[in-house]
Amino acid sequence: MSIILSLNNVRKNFGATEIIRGVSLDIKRGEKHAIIGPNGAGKSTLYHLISGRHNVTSGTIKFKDKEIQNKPPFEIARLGLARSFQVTNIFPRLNVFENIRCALLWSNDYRYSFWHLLGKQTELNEKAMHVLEQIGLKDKALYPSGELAYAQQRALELGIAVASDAELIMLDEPVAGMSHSEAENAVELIKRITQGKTLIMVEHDMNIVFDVADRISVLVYGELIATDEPKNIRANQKVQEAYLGEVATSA
Amino acid sequence: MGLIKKLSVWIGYLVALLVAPLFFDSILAISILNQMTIAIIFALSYNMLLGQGGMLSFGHAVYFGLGGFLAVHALILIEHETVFFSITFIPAIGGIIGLLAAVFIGSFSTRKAGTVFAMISLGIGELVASSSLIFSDFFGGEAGISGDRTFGPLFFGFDFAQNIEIYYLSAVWVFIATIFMYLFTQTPAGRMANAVRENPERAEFIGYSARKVRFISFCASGLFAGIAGGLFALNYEFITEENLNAITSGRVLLMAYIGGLGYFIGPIIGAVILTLMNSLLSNYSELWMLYLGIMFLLTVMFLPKGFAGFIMMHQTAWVKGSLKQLAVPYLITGIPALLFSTACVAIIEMSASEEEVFHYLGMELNPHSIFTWVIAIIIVVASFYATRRSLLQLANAWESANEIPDSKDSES
Amino acid sequence: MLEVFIFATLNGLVTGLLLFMLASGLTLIFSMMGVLNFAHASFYMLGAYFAFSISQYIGFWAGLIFAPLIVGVLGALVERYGLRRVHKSGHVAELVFTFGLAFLIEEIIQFVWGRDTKNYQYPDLLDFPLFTLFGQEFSAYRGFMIAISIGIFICLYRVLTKSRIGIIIQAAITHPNTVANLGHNVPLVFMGVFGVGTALAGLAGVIAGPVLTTFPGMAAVLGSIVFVIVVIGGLGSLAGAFIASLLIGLLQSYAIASDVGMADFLNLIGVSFERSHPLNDLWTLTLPQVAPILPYLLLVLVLVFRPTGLLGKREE
Amino acid sequence: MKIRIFSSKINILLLTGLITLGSTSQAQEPVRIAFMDPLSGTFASIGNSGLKLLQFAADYLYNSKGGILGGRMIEIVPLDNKQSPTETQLQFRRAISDDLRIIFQGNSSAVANTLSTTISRHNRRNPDQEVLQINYSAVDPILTGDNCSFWHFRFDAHVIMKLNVLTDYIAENENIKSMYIIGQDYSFGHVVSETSIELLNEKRPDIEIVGNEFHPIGQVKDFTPYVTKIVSSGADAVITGNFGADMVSLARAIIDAGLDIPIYTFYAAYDGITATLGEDGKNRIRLVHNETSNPIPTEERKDFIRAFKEKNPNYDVTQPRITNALQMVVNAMEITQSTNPYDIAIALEDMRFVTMSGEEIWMRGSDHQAFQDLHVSVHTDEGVEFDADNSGYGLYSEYKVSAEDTIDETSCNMRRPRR
Repeated sequence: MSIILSLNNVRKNFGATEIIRGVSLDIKRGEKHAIIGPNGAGKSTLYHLISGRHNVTSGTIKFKDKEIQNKPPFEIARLGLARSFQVTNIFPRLNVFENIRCALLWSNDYRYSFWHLLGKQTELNEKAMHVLEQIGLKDKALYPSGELAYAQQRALELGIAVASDAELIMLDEPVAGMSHSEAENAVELIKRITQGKTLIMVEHDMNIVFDVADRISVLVYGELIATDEPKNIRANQKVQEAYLGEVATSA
Repeated sequence: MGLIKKLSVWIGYLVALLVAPLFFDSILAISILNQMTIAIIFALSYNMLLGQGGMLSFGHAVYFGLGGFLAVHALILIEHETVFFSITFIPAIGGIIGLLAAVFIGSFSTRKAGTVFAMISLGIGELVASSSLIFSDFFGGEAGISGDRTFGPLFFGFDFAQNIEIYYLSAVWVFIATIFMYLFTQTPAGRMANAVRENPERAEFIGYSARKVRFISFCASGLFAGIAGGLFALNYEFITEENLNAITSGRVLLMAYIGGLGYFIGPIIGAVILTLMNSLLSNYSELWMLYLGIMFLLTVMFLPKGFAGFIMMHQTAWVKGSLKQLAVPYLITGIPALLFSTACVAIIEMSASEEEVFHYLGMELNPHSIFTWVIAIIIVVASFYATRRSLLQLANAWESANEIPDSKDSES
Repeated sequence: MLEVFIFATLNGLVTGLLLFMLASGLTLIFSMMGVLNFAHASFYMLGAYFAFSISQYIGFWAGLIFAPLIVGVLGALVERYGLRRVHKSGHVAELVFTFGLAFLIEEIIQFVWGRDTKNYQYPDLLDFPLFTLFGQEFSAYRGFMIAISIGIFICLYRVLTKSRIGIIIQAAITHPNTVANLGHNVPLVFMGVFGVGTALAGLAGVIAGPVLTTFPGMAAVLGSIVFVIVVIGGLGSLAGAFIASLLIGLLQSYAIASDVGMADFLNLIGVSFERSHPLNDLWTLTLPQVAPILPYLLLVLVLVFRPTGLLGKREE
Repeated sequence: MKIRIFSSKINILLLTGLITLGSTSQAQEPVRIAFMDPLSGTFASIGNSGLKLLQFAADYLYNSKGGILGGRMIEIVPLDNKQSPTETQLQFRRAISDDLRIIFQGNSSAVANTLSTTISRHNRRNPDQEVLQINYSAVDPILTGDNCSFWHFRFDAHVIMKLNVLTDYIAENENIKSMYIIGQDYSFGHVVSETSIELLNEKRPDIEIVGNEFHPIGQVKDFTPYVTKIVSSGADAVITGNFGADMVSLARAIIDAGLDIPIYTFYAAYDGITATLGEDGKNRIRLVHNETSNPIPTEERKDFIRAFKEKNPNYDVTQPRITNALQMVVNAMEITQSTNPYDIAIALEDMRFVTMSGEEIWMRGSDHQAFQDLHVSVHTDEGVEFDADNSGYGLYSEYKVSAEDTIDETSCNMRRPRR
């Protein structure tokens, strides 16, 4: 399997504090990769570095063999890297359908067009409806997205991330704050819609992680202490000490 | 919404534009209609920035004014026979200049929205307005520059000497401009402008540069502001510094806001209302600006979505067919409220009046008599009390008229 | 040349400190509540007019004390019954509200006090030259203005750094969303800050009225400049506002004092133009001519190259 | 205030209920004259005082004596142009709509220019609807020079004429060896500066121009920095064309700096300015104007002012030329027995008219510029019978130039309508 995303000794400082301390990681094309770690380990920061929200202090990030560190988010997104957010991040006053359609525009090559009328783009609109169907929001299509229930907003969040048909999808705690049954549905949804794509996921719920992931990386205090298959991670001594010990003390 | 229904709105708009001067046919009315056409394009172009793009500008008059100045210069060139084309295309010249100015200024001002954008627009506005006074060769100083629209080739036999001819020309331009501005909202660039307004960060993660999306809206807005400026030049045949300074910028903000930012039709309503007030109110009272200020504050406080929002509020009841349930409650509140405002106006006018006899609504009041004052104050207090009391029944009526779980519609 | 420099510096100080009195209140309001208070200079104007009326009946000193209080109370009322209501409709609505308020206050002032210039004089007590330098007097009243402004700055600084409420306010300025979590009555704090901010503006009006002329346009002359200062200084930074106030005061003062123009520059590089040149207006431009618009130029440049302002920590 | 907006049928329906018309049923239709000046907004005080004067003059001189043209009353219709050229255009259309054919207008040369251009154009396009502009105050020379119009008459001296008088007066003062010129950065300020330098060079080549400064109009907070420059330049006197708040602030700053030099001005009186300058301005401020305020030469004029003050205690007779203009226009109507603008214009040309003060005004036919005695007056409380702003201070004439000495050449090349 080829490497789709490759981090090489990535570092990030905020002022004097080093948040990410030399992370190197290769993600294989088509795998489902989970990143776990205690609170404050730098998981979200790592996401922000990869997706272009923050600039790296040093190191390189390659996506499909192109260096993408310190590039603006939209350029990275155009290469085929989509992400979701831990805190719901949608277009609240647009309706659900518009949210999804906006997410589809660039990948369907509409760019900054002001000569296409969206109402007439049958194919595009069908695609958007299809995504809505997948995330189960078809009947809410014309609803202002800001007024959806929480779980529905999370589904929409997911929908925006996957709509563009990106090769690499990064999800940041997709089921955080959901009830058990909602989370189960969400996991099914994630599995369904990321079929055949590369997935990176940050998640706290270990059941979900071990259920979904092909490989797992453990991030502790800005360092990757292990990357391996789930069963090896479970057995890994360092992980046990650093990560599960942390959970134990914080509980 | 069916195609027919959509089309019928546009046809209605066109018909309204075309028949208006048949009903309002005095010279003054034509002049007010002309003002409205200019204001409508200008306010709609402003709404592209603020309403649709989330960019608060304090310097939108720059594009209007620059477009207008170049348009007048074009008129002068036509008069001197340096160039030869019909003056019906003058608004296009204004538009091109507005666009060019927007391309230049937008290249650095659209990087951020919010306060930064607002303050840059304020600074640019002041700079351009001040410079226009300093560079008096081009801008004509405080007297401005003037041209004559009757030169150049005739347009199907019209020389546009009369204002009514200019009105029909303006109406055509307004109609076309409105269509294009509406269509813009239906394009990827227009829709992404909404998305960037809502959440610029997320827009970047779905592949769009927020800055570039803003830039495109900004340029489109400059283009249409310039067209409005060009129409102004044709209508008045002159233009001065005041057409690109902060007062004009402020006025367009008021129009768009009072009309309702969230609705495409809002700025049109705002433009019509403000133009009417500006032209008519000033004849009844020297204090009209005071009333305008009060009315404006009340609108901001009680109709945050503007007049368009107020009308749209009744959509549910209208769909439900319960609108007439509201008629009586509205009257019960409306009559004392009207009485209250009339009495307040009377008091304000009386205290400003220096005359012996004071004419008000067909009555002759004596502002020096305590009696008059006591009566007025009693009316104010009583009507205020009545209005307050009636609000509850209005609220109840409103509740019952809108009872059915409202079917949330997308914003237009 | 020396005397021009000294007096330009003094004049710049007077203007700068006066601007700071307005800018300090505006920064507080702006940073905490996110409200670009367009009507801030209108409260300054109200201060001058109230003080004028009070000085007619009681005297200047009573005006100095009571006028800012009245203005502060008015400001608090505006916050309580106007702004707070508009707050839920968002920042643009708030801003448009203050925009309309500025307009309305100007109209009300014309309605109540009339449109002509008011004969608002400073007290006889301060009607003497503080010192005379190179044949030019520096009036005691201007000295008094400097003293009051510096006094206010010191008070404000002490309150903000030493007192409990000051610390809450500081926290609110830099982290506007988190203060509610501290368990404080945020609406009350907002009302208080708005009241104090407008009272400061009122005080500035009281002391500026006699020298800068009390007339209905006095707010418009200052209005947007104060904005410019707050933004140049940087959101959430009182120190930034202080520096920007002095910077703009001095910048304008020096620019007026200078005699430099485009022509000098062109001579320097050996270019000259005919008077009839189409761009004659540009070649004959002088620095004093453009002095009052320099702040706007500065504003645009600062925002383009440093959107957070000089000392700003926050990005909006 | 009758306004026609809607077509006539709706008009009647709507307006009969809404507006109380000032027209108590008159046997004959009144002669309606428009007064177009700022009546609201920043510049409203000057417009309102002009309106009061015009209304009073019409009542006092004509309406109370049975009207004109055999019993027709004069009705003054106020039109608020907010001193904005754009608004002027709108109000002009309102005037046409309302069939007002004579428009009094004075404030701001920019507005006067706009109005003049608009009227010429309108009259050319609508020969049956001609309109006459009575300019009582706008002083830009171009209005009776390069841009002169058959439909425009000016009853005030233009700025070059005024400066001629002012520099004559300055030239007589041997103590003045240096002059500082400061003004608002717009056309009037520039004309004042250029003409002053030219005339002083001619009349007193020994006077050194030590400063020539422009500041943006209405944007200066504090004039002290400018005064610092005046002090360090060592100027013996100052000329300024400033008006309104810019005038007051400048004068106050000069006084505050302890600078005891004369200030020569155009607009430093009335509308609160005299009261604000008060004792500080005494014998320092001088201005050039027509028709002296003190001493008043004739009882007729004294009576007029007293009657005006009685009716309008808070206003002054600030612009006597309004009265002169009205009298001359009425005179022209009486001569021709017509209210047609063209007839009035022809009759006004080369009319000679003696004002209430006993001064003769000549309206030159070739450019429609009026000539009359001009005065330089000082701001003082001595010998002031008629004060300004009820302050005890007022203007006292120190120097007078008779009408024939103010006549200059004109560059006007008038296009006359063909009849």
